[in-house]
Amino acid sequence: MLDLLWLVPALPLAGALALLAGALRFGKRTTTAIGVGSAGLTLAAVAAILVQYAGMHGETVARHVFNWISAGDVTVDFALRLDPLSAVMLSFVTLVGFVIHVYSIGYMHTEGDRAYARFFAYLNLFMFAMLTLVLGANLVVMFIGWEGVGLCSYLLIGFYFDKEYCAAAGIKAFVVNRIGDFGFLLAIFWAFKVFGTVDFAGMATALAADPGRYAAAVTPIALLLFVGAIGKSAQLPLYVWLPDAMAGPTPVSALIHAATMVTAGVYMVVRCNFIYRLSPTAMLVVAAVGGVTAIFAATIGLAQNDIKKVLAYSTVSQLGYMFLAAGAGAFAGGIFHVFTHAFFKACLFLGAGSVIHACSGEQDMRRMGGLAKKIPVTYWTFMVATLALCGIPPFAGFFSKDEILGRVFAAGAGNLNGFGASYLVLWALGLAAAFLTAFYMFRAVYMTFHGEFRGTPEQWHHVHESPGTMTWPLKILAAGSALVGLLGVGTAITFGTDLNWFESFLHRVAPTVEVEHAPALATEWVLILLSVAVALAGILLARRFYSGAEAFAAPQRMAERAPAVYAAVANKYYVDEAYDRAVVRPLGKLARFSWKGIDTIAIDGTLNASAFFTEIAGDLLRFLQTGNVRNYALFVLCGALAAAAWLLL
Amino acid sequence: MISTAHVLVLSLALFTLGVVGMAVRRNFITVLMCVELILNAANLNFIAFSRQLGDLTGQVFAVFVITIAAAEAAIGLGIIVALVRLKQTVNLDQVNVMEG
Amino acid sequence: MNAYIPVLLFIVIAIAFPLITFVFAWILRAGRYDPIKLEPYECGNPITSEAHDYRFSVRYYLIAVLFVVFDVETVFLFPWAVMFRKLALFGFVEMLVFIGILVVGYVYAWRRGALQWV
Amino acid sequence: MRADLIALLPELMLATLAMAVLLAGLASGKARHGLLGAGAVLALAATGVTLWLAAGATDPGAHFFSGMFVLDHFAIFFKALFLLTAALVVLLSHDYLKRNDYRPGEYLALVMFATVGMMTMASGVNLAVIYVGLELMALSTYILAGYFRREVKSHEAAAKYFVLGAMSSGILLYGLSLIYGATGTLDLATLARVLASAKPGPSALVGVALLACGFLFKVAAVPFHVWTPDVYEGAPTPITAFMSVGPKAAAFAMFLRVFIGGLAPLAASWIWLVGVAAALTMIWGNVAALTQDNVKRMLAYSSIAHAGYALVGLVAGGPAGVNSVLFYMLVYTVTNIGAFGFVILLESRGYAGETVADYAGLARRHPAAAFGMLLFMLSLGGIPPTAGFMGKLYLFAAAVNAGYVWLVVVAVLMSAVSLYYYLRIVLQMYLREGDGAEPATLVAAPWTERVIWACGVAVLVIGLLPAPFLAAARAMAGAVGLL
Repeated sequence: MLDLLWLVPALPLAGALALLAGALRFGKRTTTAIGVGSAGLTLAAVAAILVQYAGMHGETVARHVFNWISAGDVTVDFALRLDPLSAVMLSFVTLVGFVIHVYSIGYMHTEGDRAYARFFAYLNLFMFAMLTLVLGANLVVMFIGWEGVGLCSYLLIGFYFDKEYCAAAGIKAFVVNRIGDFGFLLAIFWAFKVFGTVDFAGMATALAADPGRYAAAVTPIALLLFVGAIGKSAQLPLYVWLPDAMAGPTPVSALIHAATMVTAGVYMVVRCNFIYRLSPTAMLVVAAVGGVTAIFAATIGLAQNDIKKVLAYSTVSQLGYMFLAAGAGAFAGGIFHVFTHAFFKACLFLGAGSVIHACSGEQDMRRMGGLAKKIPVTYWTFMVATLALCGIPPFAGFFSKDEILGRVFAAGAGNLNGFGASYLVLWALGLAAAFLTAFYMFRAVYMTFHGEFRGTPEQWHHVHESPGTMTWPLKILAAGSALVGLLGVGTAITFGTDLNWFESFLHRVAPTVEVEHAPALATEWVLILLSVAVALAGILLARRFYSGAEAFAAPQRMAERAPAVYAAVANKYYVDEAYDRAVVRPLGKLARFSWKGIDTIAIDGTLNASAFFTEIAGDLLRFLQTGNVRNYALFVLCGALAAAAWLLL
Repeated sequence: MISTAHVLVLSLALFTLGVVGMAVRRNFITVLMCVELILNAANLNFIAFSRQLGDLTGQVFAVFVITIAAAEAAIGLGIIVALVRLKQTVNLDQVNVMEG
Repeated sequence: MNAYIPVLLFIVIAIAFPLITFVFAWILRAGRYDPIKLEPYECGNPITSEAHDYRFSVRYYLIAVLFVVFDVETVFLFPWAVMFRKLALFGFVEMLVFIGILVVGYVYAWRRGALQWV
Repeated sequence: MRADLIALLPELMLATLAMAVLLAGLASGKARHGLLGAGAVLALAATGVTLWLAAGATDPGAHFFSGMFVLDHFAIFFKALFLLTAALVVLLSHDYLKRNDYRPGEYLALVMFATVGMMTMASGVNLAVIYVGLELMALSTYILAGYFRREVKSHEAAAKYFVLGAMSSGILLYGLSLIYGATGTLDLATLARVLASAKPGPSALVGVALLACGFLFKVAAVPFHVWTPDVYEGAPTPITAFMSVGPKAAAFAMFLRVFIGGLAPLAASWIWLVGVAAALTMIWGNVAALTQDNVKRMLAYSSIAHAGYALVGLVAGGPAGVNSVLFYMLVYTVTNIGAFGFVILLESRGYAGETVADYAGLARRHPAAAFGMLLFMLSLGGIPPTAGFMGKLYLFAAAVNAGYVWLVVVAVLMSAVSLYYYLRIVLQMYLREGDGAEPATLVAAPWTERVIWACGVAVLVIGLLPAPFLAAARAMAGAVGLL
C-alpha cells in the first residue's frame, strides 16, 4: 500500500483534470460524483496508508515517483516522503478536505452548473497541490505544491468574479504571497548551493554530519524560508491578504484560509526544524513575529462586525501562536495546534457559513442575534468550536494552546539560547492574546446567537437550519474539536506520566528543543490554571457586554411605558455605556487604530506605493519608446559607444 | 606608400559618417546610403587587413559582404517603394504610428 | 617604373579623345540658335517639370533593385572566370548551381511582372 | 568533399524546397493555401529527417568545408528546434493568411529561407559563415515583417526593423573586421588560440564590444531592444511569434558559439558587459511591460525580459549554463508560440486590434483555449507545474553555482514583478465579464487551435517530466566544445 503513496496526490488531480476535461460542461450530479468522489477516494487511500503506517513506529518512508530533473549538477527527484510529520498533516488535510467537499454540495447548490463545476475543479486542484506540498520529499517538490495552493487560493478567492472586490482580493493575495515566495525561492537556491541538495533527508544528514561547516549559511537560509512562511501563513507584516481573502465562498475560507493552506508556513518551518534549531537568531525571529502577530491580530478582531472577518483575524492570531511555539522549540506543539486548529476553525467557518446561509447572505453580526433557537445544530457546534478556540478544557484547543504557552514559558525560564527574557515577554503576549481571543469569540457568539434578532422581519422569517450535507460536516468537525485534544495531553496535566502520544509520535522528525531545567510541576499547574482563568475572564467580560436583549432593545420600550422606571433602566443603560466607554471603546479604538492606521495606511500604503512607482517607471520607459526610428538609432549608437568604452576602460 | 593606418582612419571616418547619418537623417534613401557607407567601411578594413596580413580571407569575405550589401539595398529599396506607394513619403519621421 | 608607361599612355588617350571630339564639333558646327533648339529635348518633347525637381517615378527604383541584385553577382562570376581552369569541373558545376539560383530569382521577378513598365 | 556535402545536406535541401515552394506559389497564386502550407510542412519534416540521417552519417567532432562548418550536437539541437519552430509557425499562419487574403507562396518560402539562415548560424564555426547565415535570416525577416502590404503598421514594422537591423549588422560587421585585423583569422578555434596566447590590443577589444552590440541587438537586449516593441506589434502575428522565438534562439546559438567558444579567453572583459546587459534587460523588459495594454506589445516586452533570463545562463557559462540556455530556448519556444497562437485566435476585430480588455470573460466562452492561455501565462511567469518554472529553475541554479547570485536575485525579483502583467490577462479571462457591447469571440481557426493544444501539452509535459528534455539538452551541449 505504501508503494501507492503517489495515489494520494494523483486522485484529486485526476478529479480536477476530469472536471476540466469535461470543460466544466457536466451537470451538478456528475460534478458532485467526480469532485466529492475523488476527495472520498483520497481519504480512503490515506486511511489505508496510515493504518499500515501506524505499525511502523514512525520510520521515514520515501517513495521516489520519477526522476524529475537530472541534468548537469542539478538532480531533483519527484519524491514523496511519509514520516510522522507528513502523516499527521495528511490525516487532517484529507479528512477536513473531504468533509468540506461534502459541505460544499449544500453550500454551492444555488450556483449555476458551470460555476459549480469550476468550484469543485479548483477545490480538487487545491487538494492535489496541498498534498504535494505535504508529501514532498525535497524543497522543490514542496515549492510546486506551495505555488499550486497559492494559485488555487487565488482562483477561489476571486470565484465570484462579478464582484469587483473579489477579483481585487484575489490579486492582492497572489501578489503578497509572491513577495514571500521570492524569499522561499532564494532560500531554495541558497540551500542548493550550500548543501548540494534540496532533499530534506540529504540536508539533514549533511547538517548532522558537520554543523560547523554550514554555520554561516544556516541563519540566512532559515530567515529566507521564514519570509516564505510569513507570506503563506499571513504573519506580520504580510497578513493583509488573509482578511480580504474572506471574499471567497465560505467553504474555501474554511478549507484554505483556516484549516490547511495557511498552516503550510508552520509546516514548512517545522519540516526544516533541523535548520532552525541550529540558528538561535532565526528561532527568536520566528517566535517574535508569531507572538506579536498573535496579540496584534487579536486586538483587530475586537473591532470587527463581519462574522467572517472576526474568524479571519482569529486565524491570523492562532497562526501566530503556532509560530510562537516553533520559535520556542516546541515544533511538535506547534504542529499539534495546527492539528486541533484545523478542526475547530474549519468548524467555526462552516458554522459561520451556515449562519450566513440562514440569514440569506447577511454577514454583519449587528443585524443578527437570537439565532440559537432557529438553528440549534449550527449553534451548538459553533459553541463547541468556540470553547475549543478559547482553550476551555477539555476541548481540543485547551491542550494545544496550553502546551504552547507552557513551552514558551519554559523557554523563558530556562533561558533558551540566552534569550530568556524575550521569551518571557512573548509568553505574556500570548497570555494576553488568549484573553482577547476568548473575549471576541464570545462577543461573536452573543451577537449572533443570543438576544433579539436585529435584522428585517422577512430575514427572520427565512432563517432556517441548513440541509444535512451542511450540518453533518459541522457535527463531525465539532466532535473533532471536542476530542482530538486528547491525543496530546501535556505531561503536567497527567502529573508527569507521559501520555502525550502526539509529541512522542513526532519526536523522530521534529524533536522539541529541551531547556536545561524545565519548570517544576507546580509551576506548570499554575500556568495551566492561569491560562484557563484568563480565558474564562474573557468570556465573562463578553457576556457582561453583549448578552441580554435589554442592552440593545430595552430603552425605547421603557421610555414609552413609564418614564419613572426609565431612570433606573436608563441608569442600567448608562452603566452599560460606562462599561462601553471604559473598556470597549478604548480597545476598539486601539484595534481600529492598529487596523486602520497600521494595516490600511502602512502596509497597503507600501504595497500601493510600490505598485505606483513601478507604474511611473513603466510610463517613463514608454516615454523613451518614442516611435521615431532616428531616436532608436541614437539609442543603439549610444549603447555601442558605451559598450566600447566599457571594454576599453 | 599608403599604410594600413591610413585606410583604417578612412574607414573609421566612413563608419562614423554612416552611423551618425543613420541617427540624424530623415530621408529613408539617405539612410540606405548610410548603411552602404558602414558596410563598405568594414570592407575597406577587411581588404586593408588582408593585404597587411597577406591573407586572402579578408578579401573573400569582402566579396561576400558586397553581395549581402546589394541584397540589403534591394530590400531597403523594396521597403521604400512600398512605403511611398502607401504613404507618399520617404520621410522616416512620418513612420511613427506605433510608440510607447 | 616602365611597367606603368602603358597606363600613362592609356590615361593620356582617354583624356585626349573627348577633347579632340569636342574640338572637331566646335569647328564643324553651325552657330545658329533659336528657342526650340535651346530646349532640353530637341526632338520636340514638351518639358513636363523642372530638372531640379529630382523626384523619380517609383518604377525607376524597382528597376534599380533588379539591376543591383543581378549586377552584383558578377562579383562571383569574375574570380571564377579568372580561375576557370584551376577550379575545373567542380567550379563549373558550382557556378551552374549559382546561375540556376539566379535564374529562379529571374523567373520569379519576371512572372510577378516586375519587369514590365506599368 | 562528399562528407562536406552530407553535412550541409539539410540546408541545401531546405533551400531547394523553399525555391520550389516559391515557384509553386507563383504558379498557383492565392488559391492554394492548403496545398502550399502542407508542402512547406512536409519540406520542413523532410529536412528534419535529412538532418537526422546527416547527423548519423557524420562525425559530430568533425569540421567541414575546411573548418568552417560543423554538425555537432549543439548544432543539431538548435537545427531541430528551428525546424520545429518553422513548422509550428507555418501551421499558425495557415488560417491567418487565408483570413487576411495574402499570397502564401513568398511567405512560406521566406520563412524557410530564414530557417536556412538560422541553421547556418547554428553550424558555423567561422565568423564569415555565421555572418552570412545571420544576414540570410535577417533579410528574410525584414520582408516578412512587412508582408501585410495593406497594413500601415506592418510597413512601419518593416521599415524600423530594416533600418535598425541594418545598422546593427553594420556595427557587427565592423567589429568583425577589427577582430580580423587584430587576430588575422575569422575561424573561431584559431581565434581562441590567438587570443589565449597574446594579450589583445585595444582594437580587438573594441571589435569584441561592437560584436557584442550586434549580438545583443539580435537577442533584443537593453539598450539594443528599442526595435522590438514596434516591430512585434506591427508585424503579422504569426511572424511576431516566429521572430520572438526562431531568430532569437538562433542569435543565442551564435552568441554561445562565439562568446563561450571563440572569445572565451576574453571572458574577463565581456562577462560583465553581458551580465549588466542581462540585468538591465530583465528590469527594463518587465517594468515596461507593466503598463502595456496591447497584448502583442506586452508580449514583446516580455520576450525582451526573457532574453534577459537566457543571458543569465550565458553569463553563467560552462556546460551547466549552456545546457540551461538550450533547455530554456526549448521551453520558451513552445510557450511563446502557444501564447501568440491565442492572440491570433482573438484577432477577430481587424488587424492587431487586441487589447487586454478584449480578453474579458473568455474563460466562460472558450474554457479550453483560455485554459491553454492560462498555462502559457503561468509558464512565462515561471510558476510550477509549467515548463517555464523548470526552465527558470535550471537557469538560475546554473547561475548560482557559477557564483552570480546578484543576477539571480534580480531575475527572481523581476519574475515576481512579471506576474503583475501576466496575471492581468488571466484576471481578464477568468475573473471578468466581457463588456456587453460586443464580446470578443475567437475566430474559427482549426490549425491554430491544434498548434495551441500541442504547445499547451508540451508546456505541461515539460513542466511535469522535464528529465528527458533536460537529458537531451545535456547530451546536446554535454561536451561543450562549441569549436
